[in-house]
Amino acid sequence: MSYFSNIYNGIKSLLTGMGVTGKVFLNARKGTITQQYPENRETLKMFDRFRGEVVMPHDKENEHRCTGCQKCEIACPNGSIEIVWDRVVNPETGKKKKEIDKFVYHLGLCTMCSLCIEACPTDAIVWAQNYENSVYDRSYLTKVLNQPESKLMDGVED
Amino acid sequence: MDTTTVNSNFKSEEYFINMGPQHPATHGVLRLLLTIDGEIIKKVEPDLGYIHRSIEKMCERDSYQQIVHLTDRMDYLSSHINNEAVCLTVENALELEVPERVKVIRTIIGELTRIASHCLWWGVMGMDVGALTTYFYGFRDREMVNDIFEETCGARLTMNYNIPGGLMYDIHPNFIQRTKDFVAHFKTKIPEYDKLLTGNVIFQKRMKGVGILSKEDAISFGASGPVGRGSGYSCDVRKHHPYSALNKVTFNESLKTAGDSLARYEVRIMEMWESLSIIEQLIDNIPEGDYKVTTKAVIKLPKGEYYQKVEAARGELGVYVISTGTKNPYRLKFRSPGFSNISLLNHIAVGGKIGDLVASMATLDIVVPDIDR
Amino acid sequence: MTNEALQNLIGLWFPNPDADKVSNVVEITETEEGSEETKTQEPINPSLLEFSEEESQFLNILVQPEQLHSLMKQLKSNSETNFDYLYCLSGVDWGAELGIVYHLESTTHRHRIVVKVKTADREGPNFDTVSNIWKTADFHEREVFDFFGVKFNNHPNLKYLFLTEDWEGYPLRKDYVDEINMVIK
Amino acid sequence: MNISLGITKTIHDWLFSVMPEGLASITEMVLIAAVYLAVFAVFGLYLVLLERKVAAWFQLRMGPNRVGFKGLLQTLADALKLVSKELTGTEKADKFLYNLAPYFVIISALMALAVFPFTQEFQAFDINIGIFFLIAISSIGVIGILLGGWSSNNKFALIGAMRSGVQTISYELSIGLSLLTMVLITGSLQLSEIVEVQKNGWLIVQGHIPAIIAFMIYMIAGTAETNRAPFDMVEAESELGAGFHTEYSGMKFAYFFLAEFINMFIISAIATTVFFGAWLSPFGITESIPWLGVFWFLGKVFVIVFLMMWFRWTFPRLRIDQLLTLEWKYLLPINLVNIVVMAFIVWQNLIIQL
Repeated sequence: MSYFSNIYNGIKSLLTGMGVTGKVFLNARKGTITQQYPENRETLKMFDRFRGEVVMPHDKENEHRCTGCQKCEIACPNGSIEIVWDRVVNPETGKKKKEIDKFVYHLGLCTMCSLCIEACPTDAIVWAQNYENSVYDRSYLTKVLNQPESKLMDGVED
Repeated sequence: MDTTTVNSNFKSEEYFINMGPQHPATHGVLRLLLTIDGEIIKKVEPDLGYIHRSIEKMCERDSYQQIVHLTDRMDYLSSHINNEAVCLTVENALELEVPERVKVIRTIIGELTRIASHCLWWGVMGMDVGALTTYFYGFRDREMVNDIFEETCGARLTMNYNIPGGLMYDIHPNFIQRTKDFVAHFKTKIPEYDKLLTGNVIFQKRMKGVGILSKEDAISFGASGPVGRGSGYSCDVRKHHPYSALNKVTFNESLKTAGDSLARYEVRIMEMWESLSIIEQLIDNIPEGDYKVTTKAVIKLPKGEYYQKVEAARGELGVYVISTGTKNPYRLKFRSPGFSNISLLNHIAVGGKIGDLVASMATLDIVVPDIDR
Repeated sequence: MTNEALQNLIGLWFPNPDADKVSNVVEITETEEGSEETKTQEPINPSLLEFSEEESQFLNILVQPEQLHSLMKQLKSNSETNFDYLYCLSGVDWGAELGIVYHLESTTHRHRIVVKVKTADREGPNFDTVSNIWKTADFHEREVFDFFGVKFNNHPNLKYLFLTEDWEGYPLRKDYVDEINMVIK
Repeated sequence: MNISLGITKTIHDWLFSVMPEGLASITEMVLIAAVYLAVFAVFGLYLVLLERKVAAWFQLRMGPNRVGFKGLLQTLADALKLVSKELTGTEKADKFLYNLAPYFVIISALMALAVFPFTQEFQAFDINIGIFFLIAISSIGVIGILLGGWSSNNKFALIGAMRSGVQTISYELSIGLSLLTMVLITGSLQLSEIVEVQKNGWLIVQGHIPAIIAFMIYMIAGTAETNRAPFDMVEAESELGAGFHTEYSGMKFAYFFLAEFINMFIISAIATTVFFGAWLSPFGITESIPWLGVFWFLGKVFVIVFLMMWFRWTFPRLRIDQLLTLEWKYLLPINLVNIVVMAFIVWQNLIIQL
């Protein structure tokens, strides 16, 4: 007898399974979970905290907030950040002050761990929410974050 | 030439076959050296190390904050729990008391991670036994968890949300609502999983009585997580050595005594329910407070040895730190669940068919970077 | 069982044959000159095992390589200790010495213990395998063999698990250098 | 409204008027074969597209939608790619058999198409042992699979081929017996006559309970015969990688792939002819408008094809021993009993005639 109940239960379980997929099939039009990626670039918005790449925001006067303290460089586990700095004599006060020459960021080495941004005392670097980081050559992944001719914002001290 | 790996004392009817390192069922770059007689498995020998990065050696040169992000890359499906393990080790060593808020959030995200990991496992499990559709259903629900992570932690997989002393940021304002939505959504989906796969007669036949692991063997092989609990071995670290906010919640340890593939499968399904219940107990009661305690910029652990274990999605993850009082650990060992679990593959697969090997391997829930740290 | 109880129990398994002799010698010196009483303050270890709880959460046992296997066997089989779960087996390079650290737990009594074994022989270190006591040690010992070059006597299948056959050196030892693959900060 | 059939008639008359009779009939055969080949190659490609779309809809996806309008040209593009691809193979393969195998598979699949009655007149080859011919032809395909798996000098392929041999030989029994059950009603193996009998109602209605059981067995065995999930032991992606065609690439792989889909069509078409009255529609519409019969026939075929796809995208795969258990312990005994029941029904004339 269990021979036939096996068959009955077996077929029943198979039909239950088909019911689940069948329901999805009928709702296929609105149930789609995939995204049409390159077409939906306009509507595809990352969350504010999304870790795309490290950038250094500049204001209108081409000023950034990086003092060149190198805390991010030390915090980085992979050596993705290199800061080339110089001591420059401030003409007004006459004091020597550390100033960045180049803030080099190797996106190719970065693991998006956010330790540099946590370490930054002046919030000079932040996460950008871009997600299309592929380039044709590895050398493009090495970026200089401070814009040419940019200056340290007034009043920013670490 | 890899001549030594081929066993020379073959019987005439046996043959050798290389499963992997590129094979759909090995979930990554795992290589299995199989000795087969027709369809019957005679011997399975895992060959590991294809993606070994020597994280333990890297940890010896990194500071404790930096170590955390390396653990994301071990068992990437339970990255938050791995992070938590390191952070707990450091906090215990420093005798640092983290705020209640941090503990609760850590536990919620940890359980969400477990659900996400089990969702993926469920999808892949179905795929390994031939039901390709499960993969997408598992991913649909996992995607919701990943969105929660992305909103709060900034990344979907390698989150690095924990830091020694607390969390990197506070939770996102939407976090609670989204988590509640997910819990409500997922409660309707687990029964669907059961209908589609668990109850299916073919699936039951494939899993029942396959890959049997007795309780004694489970303990002896150091099996942990659902693999151990499927054999009736009570090994839930959350029960026996509760950490974070886990001592404030009530949950049942999912146990099955059969020890076969179906038992391991069912334990994971039960764990998803338990995780949901843990989240439900905590999500409305996140205490107010700081999201971290400030530690020194350079963390130096006092001289000594520290061991911390947590229940990752795959089982018991242990962090063993030997400190000499400097800012780097002298030696750091990760006891990863996958490594112990893979060692019992030969034990449970021998005597079965090739299909059984694939099915039992899927129930071990192998993540290769976890084995190949 | 508490750590103290464990120490008293396990310590009795391997009595130090020199323990009586040494204490006698000390007694003689004590009677001859009072100024050397400070020496007698040092407790003489009645066991071949060294116990310590310093700098660790657990009771640490330092065992000589010769006694390792019999100690481990007894730790598992004795019904009072019953350490049936080897949850972590780590190789450690202590600089001068190489060693293995075994973390053990009992699934019945839920007590934990750490067993350590060391050798100063860095060229050909070898210990007895425990893979016939805990099956999980099979793979863990192969891992240690890979990365520390420690040989395990009587191991059923001791060959490289992670590394390729022709790998030179033992990567997790402190004196390992690989200028190409290792990034040193 | 005899447009399509009118053309064939005209060509037939013209051929016989310009050539001697023997040459003309050979030319006509070649022409018909070429037309069938072209039509069903494209048809097979669209079946692949349908499969992919249906799979996508089962899996919360969209499926191919980039090439052409709504992705309609996707599989044509794939075919072009496969044609232009380099043919690679293993070093120590048995070259002759290795190259022969795909043709075995595709030719046996295409040959079976000849006997289907798409309408009353649109049937290339109305042989009087139609069903027998179909069963015979469809079992030749497995030889191609065995050859391919064995000759490509790959252990995964060999396991796949051996599984295929075991599977096809077992399930042929069920296919044959379940069709035989229906032949008891018709009393003829000729497909046109089987259709003729069904003017009194589909055979699945005429034969009621045993016919429904026979249909269920036929569907299970038919799915197994085409090596589709849940019986895709031969390919068993997660176990054997790609199974018997692991070492094939380019067009040779495409033959295997196409053959699988044409086989699926064949299995569904047999089911349509034997169980669901082929091109026969209610109220005799397709008798008065014959070209509509083709679409009516294809419509029925697609319903069954869809059913097979539904199976594939829902069920897990069986294990090889369970596959044989299912056949020898369940399907075969049921089938044998079923055939006796059917004989009894025919004898007692308990058939439902509409």
